[in-house]
Amino acid sequence: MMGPSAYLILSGILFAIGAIGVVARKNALIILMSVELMLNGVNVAFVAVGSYMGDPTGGIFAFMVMTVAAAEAAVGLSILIAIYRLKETIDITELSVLKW
Amino acid sequence: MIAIPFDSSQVMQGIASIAPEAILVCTAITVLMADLFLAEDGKWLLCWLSLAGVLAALGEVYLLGSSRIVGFSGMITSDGFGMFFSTVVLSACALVLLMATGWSERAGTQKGEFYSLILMSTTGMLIMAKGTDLMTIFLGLETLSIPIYVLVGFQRSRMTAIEGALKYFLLGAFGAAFMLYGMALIYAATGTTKIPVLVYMSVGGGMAGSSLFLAGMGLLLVGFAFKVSLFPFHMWTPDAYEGAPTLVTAFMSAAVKAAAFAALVRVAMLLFPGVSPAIGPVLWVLAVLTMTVGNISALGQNNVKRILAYSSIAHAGYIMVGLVAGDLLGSQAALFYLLVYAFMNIGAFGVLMLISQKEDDGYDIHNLRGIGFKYPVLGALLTLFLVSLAGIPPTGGFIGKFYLFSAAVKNGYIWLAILGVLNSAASIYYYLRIVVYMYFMTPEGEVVTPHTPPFGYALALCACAAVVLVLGMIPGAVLTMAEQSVLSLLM
Amino acid sequence: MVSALSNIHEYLWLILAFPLAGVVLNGIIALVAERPLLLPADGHGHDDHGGHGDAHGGHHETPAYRKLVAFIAPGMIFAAFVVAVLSVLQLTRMPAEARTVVQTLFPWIQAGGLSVSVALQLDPLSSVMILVVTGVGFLIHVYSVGYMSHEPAFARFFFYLNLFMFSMLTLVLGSSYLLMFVGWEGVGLCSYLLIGFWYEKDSASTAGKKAFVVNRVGDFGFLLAMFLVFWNFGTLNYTDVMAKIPSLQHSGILTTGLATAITLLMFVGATGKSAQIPLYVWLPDAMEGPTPVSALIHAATMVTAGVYMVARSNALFMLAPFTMGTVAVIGAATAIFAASMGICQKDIKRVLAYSTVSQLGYMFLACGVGAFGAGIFHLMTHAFFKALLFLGSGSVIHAMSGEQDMMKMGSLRKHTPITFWTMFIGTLAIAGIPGLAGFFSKDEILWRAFSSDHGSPFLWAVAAVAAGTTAFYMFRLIFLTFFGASRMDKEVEKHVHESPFSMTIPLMVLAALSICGGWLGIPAALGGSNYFEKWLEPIFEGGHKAAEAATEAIGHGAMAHHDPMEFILMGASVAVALFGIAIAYYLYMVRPEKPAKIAEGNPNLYRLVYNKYFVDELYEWLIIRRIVDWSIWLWQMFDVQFIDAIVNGVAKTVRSAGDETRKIQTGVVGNYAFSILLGAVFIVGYLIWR
Amino acid sequence: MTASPNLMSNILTILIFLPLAGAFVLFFLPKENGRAIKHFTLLVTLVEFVLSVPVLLNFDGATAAMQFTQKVPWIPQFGIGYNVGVDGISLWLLMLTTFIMPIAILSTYAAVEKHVKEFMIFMLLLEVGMVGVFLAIDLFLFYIFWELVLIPMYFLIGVWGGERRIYAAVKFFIYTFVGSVLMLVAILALYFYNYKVTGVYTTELSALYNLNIPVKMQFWMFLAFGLAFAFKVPMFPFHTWLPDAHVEAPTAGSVILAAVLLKMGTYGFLRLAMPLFPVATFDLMPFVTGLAVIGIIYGALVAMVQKDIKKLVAYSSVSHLGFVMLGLFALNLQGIEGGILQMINHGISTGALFLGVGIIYERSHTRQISDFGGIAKIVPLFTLTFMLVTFSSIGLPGLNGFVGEFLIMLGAFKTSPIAVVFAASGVIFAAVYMLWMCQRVLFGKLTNAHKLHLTDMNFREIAYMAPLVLFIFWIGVYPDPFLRKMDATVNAYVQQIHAKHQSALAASPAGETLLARYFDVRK
Repeated sequence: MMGPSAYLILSGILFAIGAIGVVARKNALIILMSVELMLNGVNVAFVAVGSYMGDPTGGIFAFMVMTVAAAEAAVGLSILIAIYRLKETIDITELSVLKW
Repeated sequence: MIAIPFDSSQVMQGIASIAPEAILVCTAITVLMADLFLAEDGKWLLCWLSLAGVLAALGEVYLLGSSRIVGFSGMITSDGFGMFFSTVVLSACALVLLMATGWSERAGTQKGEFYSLILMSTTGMLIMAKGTDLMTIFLGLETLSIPIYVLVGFQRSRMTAIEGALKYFLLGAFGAAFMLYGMALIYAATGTTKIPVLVYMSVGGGMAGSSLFLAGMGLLLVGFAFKVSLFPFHMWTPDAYEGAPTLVTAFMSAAVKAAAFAALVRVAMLLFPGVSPAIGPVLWVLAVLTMTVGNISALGQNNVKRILAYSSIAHAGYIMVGLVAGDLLGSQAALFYLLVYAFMNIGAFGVLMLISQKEDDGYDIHNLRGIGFKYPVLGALLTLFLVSLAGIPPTGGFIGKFYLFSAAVKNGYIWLAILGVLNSAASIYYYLRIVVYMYFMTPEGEVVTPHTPPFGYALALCACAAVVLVLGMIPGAVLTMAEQSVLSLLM
Repeated sequence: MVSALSNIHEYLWLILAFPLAGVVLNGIIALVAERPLLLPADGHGHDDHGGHGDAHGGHHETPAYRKLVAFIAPGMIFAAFVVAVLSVLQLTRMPAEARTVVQTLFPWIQAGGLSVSVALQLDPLSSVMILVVTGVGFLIHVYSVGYMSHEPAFARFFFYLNLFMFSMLTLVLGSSYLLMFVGWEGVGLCSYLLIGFWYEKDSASTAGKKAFVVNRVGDFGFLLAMFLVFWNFGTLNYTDVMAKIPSLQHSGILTTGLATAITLLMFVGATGKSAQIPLYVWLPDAMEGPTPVSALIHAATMVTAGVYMVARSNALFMLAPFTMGTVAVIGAATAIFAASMGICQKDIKRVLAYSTVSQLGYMFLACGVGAFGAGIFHLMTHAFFKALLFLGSGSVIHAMSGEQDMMKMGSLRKHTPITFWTMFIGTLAIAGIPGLAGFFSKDEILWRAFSSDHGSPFLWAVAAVAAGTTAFYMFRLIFLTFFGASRMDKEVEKHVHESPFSMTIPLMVLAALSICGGWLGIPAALGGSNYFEKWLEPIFEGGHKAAEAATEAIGHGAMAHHDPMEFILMGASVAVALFGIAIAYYLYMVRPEKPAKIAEGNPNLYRLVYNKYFVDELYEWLIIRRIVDWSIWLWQMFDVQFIDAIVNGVAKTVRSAGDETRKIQTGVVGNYAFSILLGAVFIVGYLIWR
Repeated sequence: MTASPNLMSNILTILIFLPLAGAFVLFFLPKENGRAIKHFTLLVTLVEFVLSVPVLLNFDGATAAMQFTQKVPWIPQFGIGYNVGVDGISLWLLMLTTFIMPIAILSTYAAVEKHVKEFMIFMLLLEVGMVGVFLAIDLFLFYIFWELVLIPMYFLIGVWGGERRIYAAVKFFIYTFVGSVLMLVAILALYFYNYKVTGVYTTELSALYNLNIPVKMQFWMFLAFGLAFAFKVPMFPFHTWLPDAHVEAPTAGSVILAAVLLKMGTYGFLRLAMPLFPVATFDLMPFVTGLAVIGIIYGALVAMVQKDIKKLVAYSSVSHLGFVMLGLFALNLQGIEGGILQMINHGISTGALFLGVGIIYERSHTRQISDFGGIAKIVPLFTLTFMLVTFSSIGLPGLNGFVGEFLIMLGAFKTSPIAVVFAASGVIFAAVYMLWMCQRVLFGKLTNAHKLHLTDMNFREIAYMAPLVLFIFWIGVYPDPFLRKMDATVNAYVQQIHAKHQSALAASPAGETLLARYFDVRK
């Protein structure tokens, strides 16, 4: 029988796409969304393994992740708004006063 | 579905195991409510209220003591180890709150949400320190992180603050994702997230052949490394520390780091031995690179806050030395060091907050010219904290480093110890540079006039100084405490 | 009191104590009474006393403290002299083989096997030395009272002078090499202080420093010799060292090689102190000091310390034929070399200085050929006549208001008769005219250079030529100074006067000694008993015995003294001396314009000799400049450019590395995330594919 | 001397902490009254000295054992104890420290005007560290005091120093700190080795002395310890911090630095590096001796061409400390006793030299040799004193320097005669550079009188120079009491390291080369 490896590969791909998105994109909002994509990749893995093993932990963990992601998104968006108010941009390359 | 029989004693145990956290959460909510009812000139009460909550939690921690209480089906464990870190975190929190009494007014943080965020974050830290399930650790991590993101950007009219918050937030989420994925892989490899079970499975190298498990451990490590700011996951640290309101910086550098290390030490002590041939070199390299990069980056820095940020990176590297050593002694050393570090770092920030007139430019090192002689007590205190950070006797910082490096030497990591001590010699330069400005340079124009600290603030500074000195001269009791807490971890 | 007199040797320490008391008293007077007077009133003085205190005219009421000094300083030396005479007298009453008295005062340096006490040793050798030192020293002290009477730093001068006496007596009375070294360095110190007495003159302070440093070069050898002695003999005391020689020879520890090493090193010390080639250069410059100092230190006493040391260690020297040869050759070479330099000098004191170097060469020649007794004998007679000559020259300079250039003198005979006659006697003595002190001692040396096992006709010839040269330049000095037409400045001529009694009486006493001093050692060949040689015999027989044990060579017979050759050589040397005098008479009395012509005729040769063969310049260029340049190079290139460059370079590199490292912190979140990603990939990659 | 037994049993602890108490009191005195602060500090240091005298008087010179010991567990978890004691090696260094402190304080009366209170606090803290280093007989305690000295000295140079004080202070600190942290690693290694062998965690020296450490380990540990001490001594080529530190430091700082701080390095060799690692000591002796000799000559040569008096004296210290090292590594009684005595001598003589330089610097505000000339005329008493000290420094017999140098060279001649040949040439150069300096400063024509504002030594200056002069003569003329107090200790010491070396040699294969012994390099 087919194990959860396919799901794991899918989750890996999702995670990688998200990670590359974070690295490559300049728009803070899209970066935030890429992070969400990574979290979704994680969720896929949890759920797949949980269901394969018949263990509820995976599912529970996924819910937790979703909850936390929601909270994170809320905070993140509010930060973005604050930034936009001050600088009228959310391009991260222009948000580099702090460096070195 | 499996029916779980209701067991009241288990519920009671569960409640007991999170009693301090519960106190903190209640306080947080109370503060938030009280804020609504307090007039502008009564807001100072919020701070003391929060402090009361923290002290109560601390009291509760000691009421629970080091006896082992497992709650929530093994998701959380209150034991000696937890007690030690609860002490560190709550002390840090208490110190920060004490300092807030003299700080919030002018920094614009005299608000209920500020305090409740601090309390919430502290709650997360306690959970993280006591979590015995990957899930609890993750929850704790997020509970501590999300309030911190907000706190960093609390002065949202300041560009640097909000920029720091954004960076910290984006990277924090990014780093958390890595940790989570690591947890997922571990779960995939073992089918469990309970640390005791994982220990059982991995002990003696039982899981060392599983790539999935190894990759999971690696990503887990990345997650922690991000939080404790190890190279190359440290890059957010200087920016976030510089941008954040200084009080928050102090809180982050002491408490967040302690909590993250608490979980890391737990994982390292329990799970790394099973994969030690693989993960040992990684830790070694991380430790060396972290302290080196942290130290040399600080050398040419002119912003004192940023200097201390880089210094905090370097200190993470030193603490890693204890984890590389990997034995009881190493972990004890790490624990001891985290305690000392919390006090000396908060102390240093505390003095700087008095001296600096405003955020950002206020922390330029040139502002320190002539402070030492004009304000001898402040100068002496800052010097003491810096000397301790540099690891020179007779301060706690020295004993801590001695302890860490002795663990390395004991386990044969002579070169690591040598690199470590050379690093601390290099670090002398930038710590002393601050002293140079305070004492050796003649001021150009007026010497800045520091703020007069209110009683609570002064008390906090004195407490920091006292602890740093006492740990430097009679560290015995705390050493025993660290020893026992690590032992309780292994039970 | 009776008991005290019955054994004066228990009071040997008084010989040191009296000068020391003088040091303390004069020092206190110098500090308390004199210092305030010397301080310029306005805080920065313009007082330019051109170097010679005696040149100042004007009589003031002598302050009481000066009278006190004038009493204490010579008085203390006289007291020491009396004790010395009494001690020696008692020594003469003792049986010859028991004439070694050691008085231990207190332990000095004791560490492990090393045990050196402050102890005094009176034996025939040191008895000669203390008599010469205290006797001549006393006379010179008396002379100085007059000579320095116009010197503002009167007490300081006698403070130094007494300190010198103390050190010199330590040197000769000390019972161990280490104590000798103490005196050795002590007299070096005093020499430094007294040469540089007029410290405002750059040339004086430079000369003082030069003397000290050159002496230190010699001391270097002395020190090493002591180390060798200690680690092989286990002691530094003379008596123990001498006593151990036979057993160590027997056990094979004391080989010829070791003896050669020890003695050569000692001789290095001696060349420094006694101004032999190659370390003689300091002595001519030392004439910057006041003239009594030149007489006392740089003629009569200190410079002979090297001879004393060699004589003291004769037992070791006799074991090292190579060293003996070296000593003889260096001595002879110095004798002729220095004499030749004396020919052209215009400064009256410099002539005497080179003469001293030359005469010291004779003494070493004597030692080198194994005639230690003759060396010491010459040491003594030389002390008399050379002190006399120096003091006489001082009297001349005093008369000439400080002028030292003989070309500006002449016809002084009429103005300063006592000075003239006494100096004339001294000159006759040094020239080796029969009957005077110098004749006996010098002839003894010449004869032994010829006849001894270690000697050779060549050494004799060199010494004889040197003797002729000596006669020549000494009479040149007399003729230029006291005879002929006056070449004095008019101003100076007006003030020319004979010196006071305090100066002339010592001259007369020394003149008498220069005549009679040699009679102690009239050789058997001339019908004398050579009492002097016999007196010293106990000291030197050990050396001969040791040498015999080492080489089984048959001792040179006492029959040598009846050799008719001795008379022939004696006659030859007298003839050479007379020849030298004759040339001097011809050149400076009969044809006074001739010397200048000769000089013009051989400009290069003249320049070479007049400039002392450019040895100073050579040393300066070859050694001093090199060392200074090297040091600057070391400092600038090694310390600053190399070590500090590394130190600062490391610091700078670390810091700039830090500045570069910080640059990866671009401030852009994407880059930070990339770094995290990269780190994660590396870690995971390593863990999986390790 | 009848001191109460109670006092005597605690005397060392009192000596260590009395200055600390003084500093503590000082912290609460009003800073305005500089005079009172100076008087108070002087009083504290004088009391300290007076208290140290009974230690000297009651010290039993007939035994090699540690005396007046006190032992209190301190960090029992690590086996670290507060162990203090004094023996024939440390006795005189203790006395030197307590003796030189009041003198240094007295020298600041006119020199230190700003931040008097802080200055004095640092001076007293410095004394705590110095006394502690010499009295500690626990490795960890030693290290604590060793490091403790750095901070006050850093401040003394950095705040009250000359123009380039910051550079000098930082250089001083980091230079010496780098050395000492490496020592820390070695201390840890030693500590765990001891645990491995004996099963006991301890840093007590008497226990560690009994270890038979494997030779290869000895080698590396000796290097680590040695480097720390070599930095401090300072030995060539680690000396470059010293001229900078000396030139920039205030007079009192220079005096302490030269008189005591440098001795901590040589003392460290004597107390730790040599007895703990005897085999390495013997094997590396040619190397250390070589460096010592190079230091002697190098220091002298470079001193000769200096233009700044203080720098000259600083380089002369490099040379003199080279002698001390030469003596210690003679590894025989004469050499070591000479080395210890020379530590004291150097403390007295060079301390006095720095005080002398300070005296004219205070008046003229220059230290350039070329600015002076002929000042003997206006400052005769100073000239007398300075010349005396000069001669003591260049080792004139009858003064203190000679006794030490002679014993050192005598001892070293036994073990490394060639080295002594070169070292003895240092004696010549010493005369050159010191006398040349004196000539240019004191003698010759008085050229710059109106610019220099020189006046002769005043009563206070005479008062602090006089004791130094007294000891210059005392040690020179009658060193016996000084040597007798160290005899037993040094004797036992020498025998012990020789015995340990012999037994180690017996254990190693015959004809083993050093490369083979330490690096497994076989032919």
